[in-house]
Amino acid sequence: MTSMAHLRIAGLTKSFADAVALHPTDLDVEQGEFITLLGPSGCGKSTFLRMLMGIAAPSGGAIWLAGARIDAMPPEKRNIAMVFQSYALFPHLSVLGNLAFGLKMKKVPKAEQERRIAHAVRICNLGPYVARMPRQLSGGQQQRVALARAIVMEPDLLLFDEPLSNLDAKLRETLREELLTLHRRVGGTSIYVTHDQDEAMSMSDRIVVMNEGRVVETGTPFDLYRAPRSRFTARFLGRTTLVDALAGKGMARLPWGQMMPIDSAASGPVALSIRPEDLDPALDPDGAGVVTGFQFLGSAVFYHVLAGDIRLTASAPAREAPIPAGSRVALISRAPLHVLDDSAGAAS
Amino acid sequence: MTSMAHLRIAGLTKSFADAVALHPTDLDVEQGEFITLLGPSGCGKSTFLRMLMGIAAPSGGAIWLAGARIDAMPPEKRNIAMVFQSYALFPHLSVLGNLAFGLKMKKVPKAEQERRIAHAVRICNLGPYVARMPRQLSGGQQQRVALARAIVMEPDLLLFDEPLSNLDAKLRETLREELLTLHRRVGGTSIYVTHDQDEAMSMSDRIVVMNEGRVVETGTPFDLYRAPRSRFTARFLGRTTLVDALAGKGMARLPWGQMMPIDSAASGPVALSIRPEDLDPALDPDGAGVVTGFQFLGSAVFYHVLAGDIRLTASAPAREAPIPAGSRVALISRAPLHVLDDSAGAAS
Amino acid sequence: ASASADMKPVGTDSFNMKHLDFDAATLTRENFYDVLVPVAKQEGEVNLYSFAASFPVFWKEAVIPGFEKKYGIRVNFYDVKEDVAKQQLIAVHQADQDSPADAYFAPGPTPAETRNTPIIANLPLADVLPEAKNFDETLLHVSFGFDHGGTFMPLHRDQTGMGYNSALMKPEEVPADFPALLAYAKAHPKQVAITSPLKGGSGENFLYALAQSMLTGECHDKLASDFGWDDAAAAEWVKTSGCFTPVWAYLRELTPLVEVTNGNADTQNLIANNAATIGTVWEDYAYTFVQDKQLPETYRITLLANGQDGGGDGIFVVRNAVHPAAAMLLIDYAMSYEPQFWKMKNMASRTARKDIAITDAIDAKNAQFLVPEAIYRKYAIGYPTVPVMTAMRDAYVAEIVSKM
Amino acid sequence: MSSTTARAPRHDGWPAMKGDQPNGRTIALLLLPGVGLLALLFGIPLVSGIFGSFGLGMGAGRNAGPTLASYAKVFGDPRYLAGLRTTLYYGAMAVLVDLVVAIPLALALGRSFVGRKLFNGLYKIPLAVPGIVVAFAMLTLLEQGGFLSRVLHLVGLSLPRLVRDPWGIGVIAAMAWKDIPFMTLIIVGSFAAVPEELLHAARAFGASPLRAFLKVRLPLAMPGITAAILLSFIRSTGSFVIPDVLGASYPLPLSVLMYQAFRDSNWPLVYAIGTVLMLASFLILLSYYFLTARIVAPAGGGGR
Amino acid sequence: MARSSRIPFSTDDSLWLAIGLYSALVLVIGVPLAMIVLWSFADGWFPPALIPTAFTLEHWRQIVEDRGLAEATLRSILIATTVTALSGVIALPTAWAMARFPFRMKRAVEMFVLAPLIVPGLVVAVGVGQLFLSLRLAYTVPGVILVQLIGTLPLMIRLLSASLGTIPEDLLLAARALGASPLRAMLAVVLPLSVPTLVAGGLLTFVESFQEFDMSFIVGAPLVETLPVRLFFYLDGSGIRFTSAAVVSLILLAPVLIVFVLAGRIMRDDVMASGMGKL
Ligand SMILES: Nc1ncnc2c1ncn2[C@@H]1O[C@H](COP(=O)(O)OP(=O)(O)OP(=O)(O)O)[C@@H](O)[C@H]1O
Ligand SMILES: Nc1ncnc2c1ncn2[C@@H]1O[C@H](COP(=O)(O)OP(=O)(O)OP(=O)(O)O)[C@@H](O)[C@H]1O
Ligand SMILES: NCCCCNCCCN
Ligand SMILES: [Mg+2]
Ligand SMILES: [Mg+2]
Repeated sequence: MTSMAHLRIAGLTKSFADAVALHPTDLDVEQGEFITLLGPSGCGKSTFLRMLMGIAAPSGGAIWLAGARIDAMPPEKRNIAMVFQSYALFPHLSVLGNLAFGLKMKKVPKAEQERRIAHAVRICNLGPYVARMPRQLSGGQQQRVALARAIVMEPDLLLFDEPLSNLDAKLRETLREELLTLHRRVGGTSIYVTHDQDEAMSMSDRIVVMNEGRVVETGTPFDLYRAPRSRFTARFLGRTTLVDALAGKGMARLPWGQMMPIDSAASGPVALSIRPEDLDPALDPDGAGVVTGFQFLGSAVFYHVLAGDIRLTASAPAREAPIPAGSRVALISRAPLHVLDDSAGAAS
Repeated sequence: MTSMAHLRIAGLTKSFADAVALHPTDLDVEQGEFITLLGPSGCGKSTFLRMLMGIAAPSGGAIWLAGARIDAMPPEKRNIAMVFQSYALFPHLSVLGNLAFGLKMKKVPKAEQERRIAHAVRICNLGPYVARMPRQLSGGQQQRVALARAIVMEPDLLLFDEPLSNLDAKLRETLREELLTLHRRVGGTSIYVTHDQDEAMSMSDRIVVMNEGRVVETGTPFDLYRAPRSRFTARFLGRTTLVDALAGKGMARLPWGQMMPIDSAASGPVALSIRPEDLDPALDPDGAGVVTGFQFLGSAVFYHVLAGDIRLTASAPAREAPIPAGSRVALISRAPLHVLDDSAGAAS
Repeated sequence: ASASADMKPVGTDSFNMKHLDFDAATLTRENFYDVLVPVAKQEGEVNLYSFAASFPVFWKEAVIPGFEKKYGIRVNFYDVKEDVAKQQLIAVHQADQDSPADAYFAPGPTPAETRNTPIIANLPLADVLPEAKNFDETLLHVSFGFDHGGTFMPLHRDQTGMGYNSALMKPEEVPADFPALLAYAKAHPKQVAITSPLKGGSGENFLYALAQSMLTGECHDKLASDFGWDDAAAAEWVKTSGCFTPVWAYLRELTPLVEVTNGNADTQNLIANNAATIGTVWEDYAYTFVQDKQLPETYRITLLANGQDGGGDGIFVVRNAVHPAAAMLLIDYAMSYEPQFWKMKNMASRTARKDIAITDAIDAKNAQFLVPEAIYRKYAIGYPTVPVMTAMRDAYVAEIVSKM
Repeated sequence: MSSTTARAPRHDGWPAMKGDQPNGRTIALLLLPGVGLLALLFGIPLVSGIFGSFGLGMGAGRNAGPTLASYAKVFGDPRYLAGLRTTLYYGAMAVLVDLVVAIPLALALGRSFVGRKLFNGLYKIPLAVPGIVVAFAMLTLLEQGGFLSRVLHLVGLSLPRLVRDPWGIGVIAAMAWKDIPFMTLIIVGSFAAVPEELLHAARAFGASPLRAFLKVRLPLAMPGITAAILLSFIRSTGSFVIPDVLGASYPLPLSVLMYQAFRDSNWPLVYAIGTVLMLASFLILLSYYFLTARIVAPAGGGGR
Repeated sequence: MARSSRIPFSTDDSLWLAIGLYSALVLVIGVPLAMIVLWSFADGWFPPALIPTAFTLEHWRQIVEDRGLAEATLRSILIATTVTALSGVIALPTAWAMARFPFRMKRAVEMFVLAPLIVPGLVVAVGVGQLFLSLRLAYTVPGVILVQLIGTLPLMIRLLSASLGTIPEDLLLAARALGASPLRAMLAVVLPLSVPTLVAGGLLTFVESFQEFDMSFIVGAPLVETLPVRLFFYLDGSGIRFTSAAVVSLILLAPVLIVFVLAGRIMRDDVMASGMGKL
């Protein structure tokens, strides 16, 4: 008998009266993994999490966690904790009350409760706030309380439902790193839901890309970004220009006539995903493209370039002054372009 | 008599009973400019906008718009329109009702109303939605209605108070570009408030960086990013590592011993702002730094590097697999490092 | 008072009327219609208040149509709650304003109750209304032991008694007097319904009748005939004289055995539901219930020996009435033969007219629901005075109710 | 809550150009129609009533005061003391019954069931039924020999005394009948204001459905529920006609005693009883403020 | 942006719950009301009969033929409508100030506004009667309207100030920014947004006004006679006759029930709950 994954999901599905929120889905997660579910709003991410948590009933399928089948258990029997998008801190309880809530419910002995809370307070830096009420905390602090409340449960599985999406840009970035550090320190298994690609890429061991109730693709951030199989993944994860090209012998002819190396031996019509950093725009009066505009992002400049009738984006480091709009540029290939799995077709 | 700026603000200030929200501030804005006010929460950005709009009374100073002094006028007399963070669409009026509201208030003739609304509906792509109620629109559509409602007023000045901060990441990016395109098409003068550095950098002609009720620095995005004068600007706009160094002859000795070129002829102790893209980490068993972690962002990888006792960030393009944590790297200077104006001191 | 004597205000030197549009001083029974009819027609209308639950039908069927036809004067009829109306009129007069009502059919104790805050016009109606000459002279001047000087006309005579369901009680079981009632209650706990003396007239009167039968000698004389009481003195006497000891002793024994109800209707409903076999009732009110099929045909009424109280309610011109002439005409009309006969026939409302006997109006079948004439003649008695009655109710609370 | 640190406090109301807070005169002018009218129509009579309870200003010839006689009666006479007790008893019991019915009903209304919309309208009917009609309906229903006892008689059962009974069962039932929809309405609203996510969180952290209700939903809905309790209590204590028709003839609640004093034109006593009733309500109101000051409003933090 | 994500534990329409609730409704509300209807037609209903042994229209005839009834009904509707409209108009500015401005003694003002809910009507009624006599408002329709406002304003102010407090500041600023003067912003934005509250408060006010007896009688009767003043007499506790009382109850209830049925569709529970849910 082969050993089973820490979390195994088989054929999990959820239909509502009027729609299918999640088509049958399989997923294995190993102990200690940090998995992200990434997809646009309404694609079924929360539904997925809620079924894991037990606060929504699956329409079909099975879930095993740490060797036991859990899909028919009520939430309070599962050893899973969750950090909610709105934090869902109990407003009538102090930070300490919030942290102790779950332990009391599970009748953890007093001494053990204290030990675990002290531990969580320490790693989440909540020392000064334990006596405060949630409304007396900033968003970031609330977020840490929500996390600590989950950690004290020492759950087999930790779920996050867009825990950062209510925060502002600068804070979001800071907490992202903090969260990851905590995950490493605690060493648990986590499933994290987001629709923010940066968040997904910078945090996850693996990303599960979802769309319209289906898993589109699963892989490490690097693989999904550099070598997505589907158009959807290519487009949802970072910027890309999708073009049709004619391939052969490791090269492809692009619509504006240039030949460039590709990462596949395919021949015939193919769909390419061109990342901005794949092409280097260089001032050249005979170049194939014209700069129509640019977007300065500090570390890099994104140029909108019209090549033939294709509008594409190419980036350059922003160490010197940007190339002005209207300039003609040559597009120099920096790396082999990626060929998508989907058979070619209008890459709209 | 010299010609006056389209919008001139002189000594504008606002105090509340318990605090000064805006210290005396001067600002000139030219016709057609897109200016961003950027700063952390509570720095006085909204207060500034509200005084321009006339919905908060200045404690001092003067405002001229299109040649007329307006600071004592009630809001309904000023020819200024505003897009609110919450959109502030009237929930009881249809899209059309919202668009017509201001025109009716200003008693614009019927035919003219229709012309302007048709124009705004066209450029904001609202055709299919004119009959809907605001609650039947998605966030992005609501945002466009709020904008159209401002555009129909044909204002001398268009104000935006964090109009994108309520939206999710992917949509925020799309709308950012849409908004800018619209600004260009309409050709008006705009002041845009945000605390999102990417937004400020990618949209503005000029950025006004604010902190604690004061303007810290004003300049183009490129200048402010590459050559900030103050630590605050350097840190708030993009990532940076601030270090103390000893300068002389266009070079500086960094804390971990390396010499690197700088962009100033200063000599003696200086404070440097090192952008991640200024340093190229290259695998090198004898290198000065050790990679402690990295963050994959698709187009680039940010490496956390420990050099001496300085933790800094250096970025590399993400075309090949990232350098694993623990590797020793050499830090290669890609461009002269920037010397801050502030006299040196602990660059915490 | 002679029929031709000039009319004088009762009690004071002047009439307490702001709108006397005729010379009241020269009014007599003889010139009554000649003087008042033209003035009343001028006034054009009259506002009538009426308090009693069973009376709207009387006004609407027996008085108003005939009156309006006869004089062409419109009657605006208003049902009122007695306590609210009384307070309204007191307030009006304290503010020295015109009265909203011209004539008011009010509870019998009203003249006594309002003697300090007069709301009754001091017109000696007894002396000038032509119809008054057919009425019992005492009842024209005294209501509930209070001599109001002929300002309050006895429109309706009533009688309390013990109503019972003859289907549930053999004739010999029907208690004949207070001791028998107590014995019956002991044998049939909770089958006797006594209206709370605090909630309705039939219960109050049960209390008074009990006192009138139990008090003897000097005590009884003081209860029945000494009309010089003021409130405080009456209270003092009831509380401290010791005269009432047997009354309280009786009630202390009886009360736990009976159902004390919240009103006359409440008592009657218990009888109708077979939840009580016998209870305190108003003769006329129970009669109305029988006609309305809310009491069974087997319902009967009797009086306890040694007497049960009866009295009446009256009508008066309201002080500062705006239509005094019309009001006087209306009162006169309501006292005339036809309406009084109709009232007796349909409502078992007895009359103070000397020319109508109960047997004239009511047939044998309906007479079953009235107090048999022989018993009535023997046991119907009048009330103690108003101050003593009030004092007895308070004492009842102190002695009985709060000790249960 | 949408952002990290506390956002700038907003201006309230109109941003006037002459400074950001509207001045006192503007506020006074806005308050005037409502508060002014109440001051005139309600304040003056109220004050004269309170004076009246000391026998002051009772009109010519009736000015008996200043005297504490009426209060002495209310607090000295066993009848009135018992009245005060009865008032509090009826009020408390009615509220108790209200709660026992309204809380489960509010929970049921939060779920979906066939015909929910219609039910939602129908259960509120008693709100529109005058007290006297309620009393009348209950009397015909609960009285000995009334409808209910006739029905029970068919199956050989007999009804305990429900009207004029020493425990005031009929009175309490009628008061509760009239007040339950009111209570339910408020509790439904208070429950709905508790974010569902908090209940999910409670379940996620190991609470059974019952415990999630007791530990999270109930405490968070408490400010609304206590307000409902308070208002129902006040309505019950003021109710006159229901105890008058359905209650035992002794002891009578203060409301009925006050009406009797009114009947006897004993104005100082009417006003004294009224003042005592008012004070009782007021004390309860104050203790409400005191208690709820400690309970967090659900809208505070943690919500969205 | 807060996206609402609600997944109920059970999404199925529960049939047994519906059966339970509706049975309870029929027993608890239906049966007492049925008593009233039956009594209004009863011609003899003695034990052990479960329904009247005979029926008659006589009780209805007696009361409906009352010549002032139609007039009093119309007058009551007129008065209740006016009271409702005035309550809204008077409460709006006051509620606005209470909801949106800080001012000294706010707590005290709030409590004062609530006080009429606490103070027994009798204590006020006679004082008002005296006052109105001297103001020449006694026995006038305006007098009755004013006295009823005492009872209806507190509720309306409460409800409105709770709901006005939730109108986002930004909406008002937006209206100003789009050229509306403060007054026009009030009319064009605040008023329409208060409609659900005005409807809920208005219905309750209408019901309360339509049924008010004591104060209306003291101030208005007899010249201004409302329907309850005309009919409550039949309901006098000590002299009650079930038959006519039943007819009167139904006449008083009918319009109010109609209003409630209509209201069921437009009245939002949350409005009522928010107004009364926190004092
Ligand atoms: N209770 C429900 N009844 C019907 N449909 C529902 C219900 N809950 C969710 N859905 C639908 O199921 C789909 C998936 O919803 P879900 O909340 O899982 O999306 P999500 O990926 O979490 O989106 P977001 O990023 O906006 O949170 C959506 O189309 C949604 O409308
Ligand atoms: N009505 C007020 N009374 C007192 N202080 C105020 C008031 N309004 C704003 N302030 C204070 O003025 C300062 C500036 O507030 P402002 O709203 O302009 O900040 P902001 O830059 O727009 O912040 P954010 O990014 O959070 O919107 C803050 O410290 C705030 O607390
Ligand atoms: N308290 C008033 C006593 C007079 C009662 N009269 C009753 C008449 C019933 N028809
Ligand atoms: Mg979701
Ligand atoms: Mg702001």
